[in-house]
Amino acid sequence: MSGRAFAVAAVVVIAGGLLVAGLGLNQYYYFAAYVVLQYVVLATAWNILGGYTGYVNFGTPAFFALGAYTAVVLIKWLKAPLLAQLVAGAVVAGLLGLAIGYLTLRLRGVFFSIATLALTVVLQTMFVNWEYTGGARGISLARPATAPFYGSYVQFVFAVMVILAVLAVATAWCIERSWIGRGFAAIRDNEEAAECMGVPTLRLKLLATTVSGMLMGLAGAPFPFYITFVEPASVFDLNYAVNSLAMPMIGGTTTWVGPVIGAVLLGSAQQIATVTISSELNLLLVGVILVAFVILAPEGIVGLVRRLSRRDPA
Amino acid sequence: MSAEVFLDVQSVTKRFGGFAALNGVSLSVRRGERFGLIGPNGSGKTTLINCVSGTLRADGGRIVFGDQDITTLPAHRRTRLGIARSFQIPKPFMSMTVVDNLLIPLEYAAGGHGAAAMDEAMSILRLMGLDAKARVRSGALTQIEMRKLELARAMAARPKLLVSDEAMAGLSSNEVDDILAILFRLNETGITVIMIEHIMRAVMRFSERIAVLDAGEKIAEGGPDQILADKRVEKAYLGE
Amino acid sequence: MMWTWTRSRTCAVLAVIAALVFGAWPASAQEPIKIGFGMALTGGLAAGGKSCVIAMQLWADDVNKKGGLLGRKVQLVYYDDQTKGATVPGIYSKLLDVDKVHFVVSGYGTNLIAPAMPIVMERKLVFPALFGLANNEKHNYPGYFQIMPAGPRPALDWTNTFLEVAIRQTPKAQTIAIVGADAEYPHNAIAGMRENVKKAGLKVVYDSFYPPTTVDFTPIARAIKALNPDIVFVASYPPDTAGMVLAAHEVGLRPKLFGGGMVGLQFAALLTKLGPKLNGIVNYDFWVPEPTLKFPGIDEFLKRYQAQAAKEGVDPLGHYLPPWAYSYVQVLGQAIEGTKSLDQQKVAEYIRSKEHDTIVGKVKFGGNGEWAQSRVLQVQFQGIDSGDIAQFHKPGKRVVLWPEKFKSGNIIYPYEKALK
Amino acid sequence: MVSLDLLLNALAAGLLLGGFYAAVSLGISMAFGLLDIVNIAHPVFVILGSYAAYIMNARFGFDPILTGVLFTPVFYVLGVVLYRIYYASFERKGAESLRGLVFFFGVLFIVEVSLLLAFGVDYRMVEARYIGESIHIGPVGLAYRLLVPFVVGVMLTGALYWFLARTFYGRAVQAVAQDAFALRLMGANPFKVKSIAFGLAIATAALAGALLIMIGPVEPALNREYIGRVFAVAVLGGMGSISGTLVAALLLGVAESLTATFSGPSWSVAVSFAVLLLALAVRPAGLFGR
Repeated sequence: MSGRAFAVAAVVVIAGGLLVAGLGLNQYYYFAAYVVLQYVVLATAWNILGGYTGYVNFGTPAFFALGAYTAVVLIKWLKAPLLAQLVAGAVVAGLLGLAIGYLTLRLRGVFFSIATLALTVVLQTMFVNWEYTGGARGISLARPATAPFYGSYVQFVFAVMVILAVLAVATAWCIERSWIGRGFAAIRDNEEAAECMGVPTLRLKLLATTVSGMLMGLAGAPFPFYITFVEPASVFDLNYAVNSLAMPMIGGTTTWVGPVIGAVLLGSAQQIATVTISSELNLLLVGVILVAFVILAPEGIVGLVRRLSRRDPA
Repeated sequence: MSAEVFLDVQSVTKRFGGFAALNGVSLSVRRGERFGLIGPNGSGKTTLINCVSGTLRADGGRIVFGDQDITTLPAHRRTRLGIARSFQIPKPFMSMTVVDNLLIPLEYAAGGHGAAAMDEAMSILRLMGLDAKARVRSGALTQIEMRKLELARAMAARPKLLVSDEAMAGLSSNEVDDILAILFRLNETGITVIMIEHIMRAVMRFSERIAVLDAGEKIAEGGPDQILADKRVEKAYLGE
Repeated sequence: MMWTWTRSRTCAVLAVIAALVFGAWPASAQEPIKIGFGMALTGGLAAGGKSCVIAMQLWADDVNKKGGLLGRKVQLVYYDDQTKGATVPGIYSKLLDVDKVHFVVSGYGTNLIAPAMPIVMERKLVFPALFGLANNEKHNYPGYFQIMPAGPRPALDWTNTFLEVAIRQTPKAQTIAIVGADAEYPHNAIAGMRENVKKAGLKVVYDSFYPPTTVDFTPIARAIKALNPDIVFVASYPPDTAGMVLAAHEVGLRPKLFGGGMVGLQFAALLTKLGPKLNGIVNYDFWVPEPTLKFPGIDEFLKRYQAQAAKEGVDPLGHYLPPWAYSYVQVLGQAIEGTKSLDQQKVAEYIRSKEHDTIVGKVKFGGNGEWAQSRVLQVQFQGIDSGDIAQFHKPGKRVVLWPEKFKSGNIIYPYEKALK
Repeated sequence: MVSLDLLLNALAAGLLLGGFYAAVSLGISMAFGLLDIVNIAHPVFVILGSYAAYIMNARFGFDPILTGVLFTPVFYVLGVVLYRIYYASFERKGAESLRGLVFFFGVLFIVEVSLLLAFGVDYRMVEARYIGESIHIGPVGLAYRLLVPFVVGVMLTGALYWFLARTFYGRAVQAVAQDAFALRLMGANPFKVKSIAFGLAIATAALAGALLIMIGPVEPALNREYIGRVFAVAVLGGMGSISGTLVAALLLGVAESLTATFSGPSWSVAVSFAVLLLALAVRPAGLFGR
């Protein structure tokens, strides 16, 4: 996709999203779409680190939750508007990404994964014990009675998520197209060779963890106003880790489209499954799909399509 | 003579746990020289090269390149200064095409970009006889092609010092000659070359000077004839 | 319960006649009254959630057998909230906007009720709720009705019953240790307990939380034992409840009064495995098979529930949650019948103003939607000699000490005496 | 408040807990440390072991340890099969460990949900005479419920240590960890050696699961709480060092127990993870790295 085509597509998606938000449809569709879009952001963010550089982050919940709790603090402390929450959530989560990257990225990739796992536990314990944000009990937040631009807050939050999703995907797109993206790919393919070919691997990895963390924080920041009730167990949910990893895997990790396809497919499938079949089967499905894809289609749907289209003309 | 010294390795030591892979090795390579490094398996050749290229950090001693102490510099900085290497076991960027493999050092180490970088990459590939494979994913190359790609990629970093780590293992004698010819040509353009090789014929033909490592220590240094005559070298290779 | 009998029977008869008259047209020519909710069918609270659905389905069957509500069948529409608050807004807007349910009731648990509150309040719906602690404290929403009998000041009343028991004993307790899990319910309960303790003039010698992932509880039990408190109050979830009870035995923790707020000692899974180690523990409960709590319909309900539960692998006793899950929709049904209306405001007004007969007894709500008066029971485990499940169906094993009105036996005090 | 009595007991309880942690972590130490297979699903196999112990206990009244021993061959076979799938799909193709990691993530869910579907969500416990009893040595009280897992955990560690150090295949496993070339010199087939090692790693889960359900109630999703802990132990122990694993597990157990006793238990679990993060930052080779 050329730069112009992408820019046009981005504008069309945002305009379409804002329009849909204004339609005042059935609220359910906004809620459902919000969740799917939130996964577009998370999957894309995960993929910038996991897919492009090959470092598996299990700590999505930590970054997501940090974004959400930053927003909680701002709401409680300053009654700050959503925009401020978004910026602050992204900054704080980005800093966490930088810090954890600095701590562990000199090590082999698996150690980083394990460190992110540990990070989630430590951070969750901190928030469980921090009374200001409600501690283990959680905190109820009243959102403003009226939303800017749209009548209802649900529509407004949906519109914001549309913009965030486009922002995240555009970030991934830019990275992929630039020398940074090629540097990431070199790191993923062979870190030692990349370093010897002049790629400043540590600095690029830190960039990846920071950007990835920022986007995850961004996804979490509107959560308090979306749900109006935040408690540690729900924002530190392992499911965020699973989904943000499974979605790019299913879609394909090497391009920006992969996570989007994965998030839309798996995210919608889960939304539909929640209201149709039992959730146990839903979980089982995720497991089976994950195993099937990683064995049979290791490059995801994008790779599958590519392989098929290459075969056809021949 | 010392003015000519381009790479100066001063009593470098590297330990893995209790095992000393390098034990106070010193050697100096002159600007524009063709330098051979040989030794039996496990003698520390690759470790030494790793310390020079920055993949490993020396535990003791100093490494000076040009007029700069690079002992603690990270590898990518050394590449930018002009040290490029190939790997004994090819480590191509598997997911990229062959030409993209070359664009990485061109962009990151040599400061090239855009169409000019692409042209340069293609001309290197032509030199190596890989131009037909430019758009092929590097993972799909044969072993021999991968070895050539290793060298091509190192060249794309526009090195002043090229370290070729067993680039010829497994090649036919014709191919060895091809590679040698390429290395000679590179050397003529002013690039210093360190060659690590098991194929004695090639090393002897190529090198102006040769150093021999055994069990982490330098046991001999000199011209090819000197080395062939050296008793200690013979013992190291053939055993008691 | 009784008064619906005759009415329902009339309705049923009418429905049958109508069916005969209109031949091919079924009696439910009118679409059913739909009641929607999210419920934890997977995740942490799934064991409870599943048993609730069984109970609520039994209620719907009961109602439909008698001809439904206002002559219309009742249909439950529910989705799995996965014990995740994040799913709740989506589920309730789906229920209301897509499925067009007539009424919504809450899922099980404080954290799953909270995210539904904004939607319910925005649309001014009547909202019977199931086992949430102080969900309405901030909102004070008039359509909220909590079936769990914590009382008008939930967190305070809940734990106060334990102290009510404590202060009536001699020798009088002076010191107390408070311990609980780092999670929603224990934090709420302990916050209430701290206030009550202050009022009762007890001295707190230990006050700490442990992470829910704790494996070994003996260090905690030992640290408490070292301080030798008269009372040990524990607010815990099932896995740590088991851990604390076992650890208390292993380190020989012998306060005068032990228990209070342990979740899990109401379920067969823990009761049968802990068996005799339960003796002497005084713990909260909401319903136990004591003669003082034999409300009309409860025995028959439990029999049917237990038959179902065996098939679905959920709590085979069903004393804790299921009767309440049945009752909160029972109250809603009675209000619909009572007002002959599907109007949210009228139904809410009816629930607020009337006293309701349910299988858990008479229910009267106060101004904030909580029970007008707390009916948290404190029961003591007595005379348990094995892990046999049959004994827990019978009275005398979990003796009601408090409140007076339902008292079914005397406490064995101090705790140590019950261990022999 | 810090009495000697309490301190001794906290230390003892921590050691016991550590012995249990060792049993749970050994499988990871072998798979991750020696074979470089990031089996994040290991804890779910431990839970599988717990359910085996539960069924045999509930149906036939078997002691959980007995079940654990009886089921090790079954789990061994399971491990070998799993390794074959892993090998055929990833290792043979030289795919990066990321994909293997995701594979095991999927396995984790499949096993967990299968358990959910088969046994429901209720907590399960076992009965044994010694559960809830304790033995007193001087001022120190030891709960059998934790003493038995400690003893079994230490014995298991010893057995594995002996296997790795003294048997042909054990040495082959260690060789495979360092150098596939050396292994070929030994005349052993790396595939066979690795499947034996991975089979053993999973086999330890049968016993560890029995220990787990002895200590407290178990439900299928419980495995997630152990993922972090076992990797913490394996990494601290120096990746694949069996004795290191035991020492790290004991350390972690003691750290948890001491925080629980003296500074309030709220932070006890986080403490072990903080230790891990610190170790990764300061001494990545683990406390006892080679």
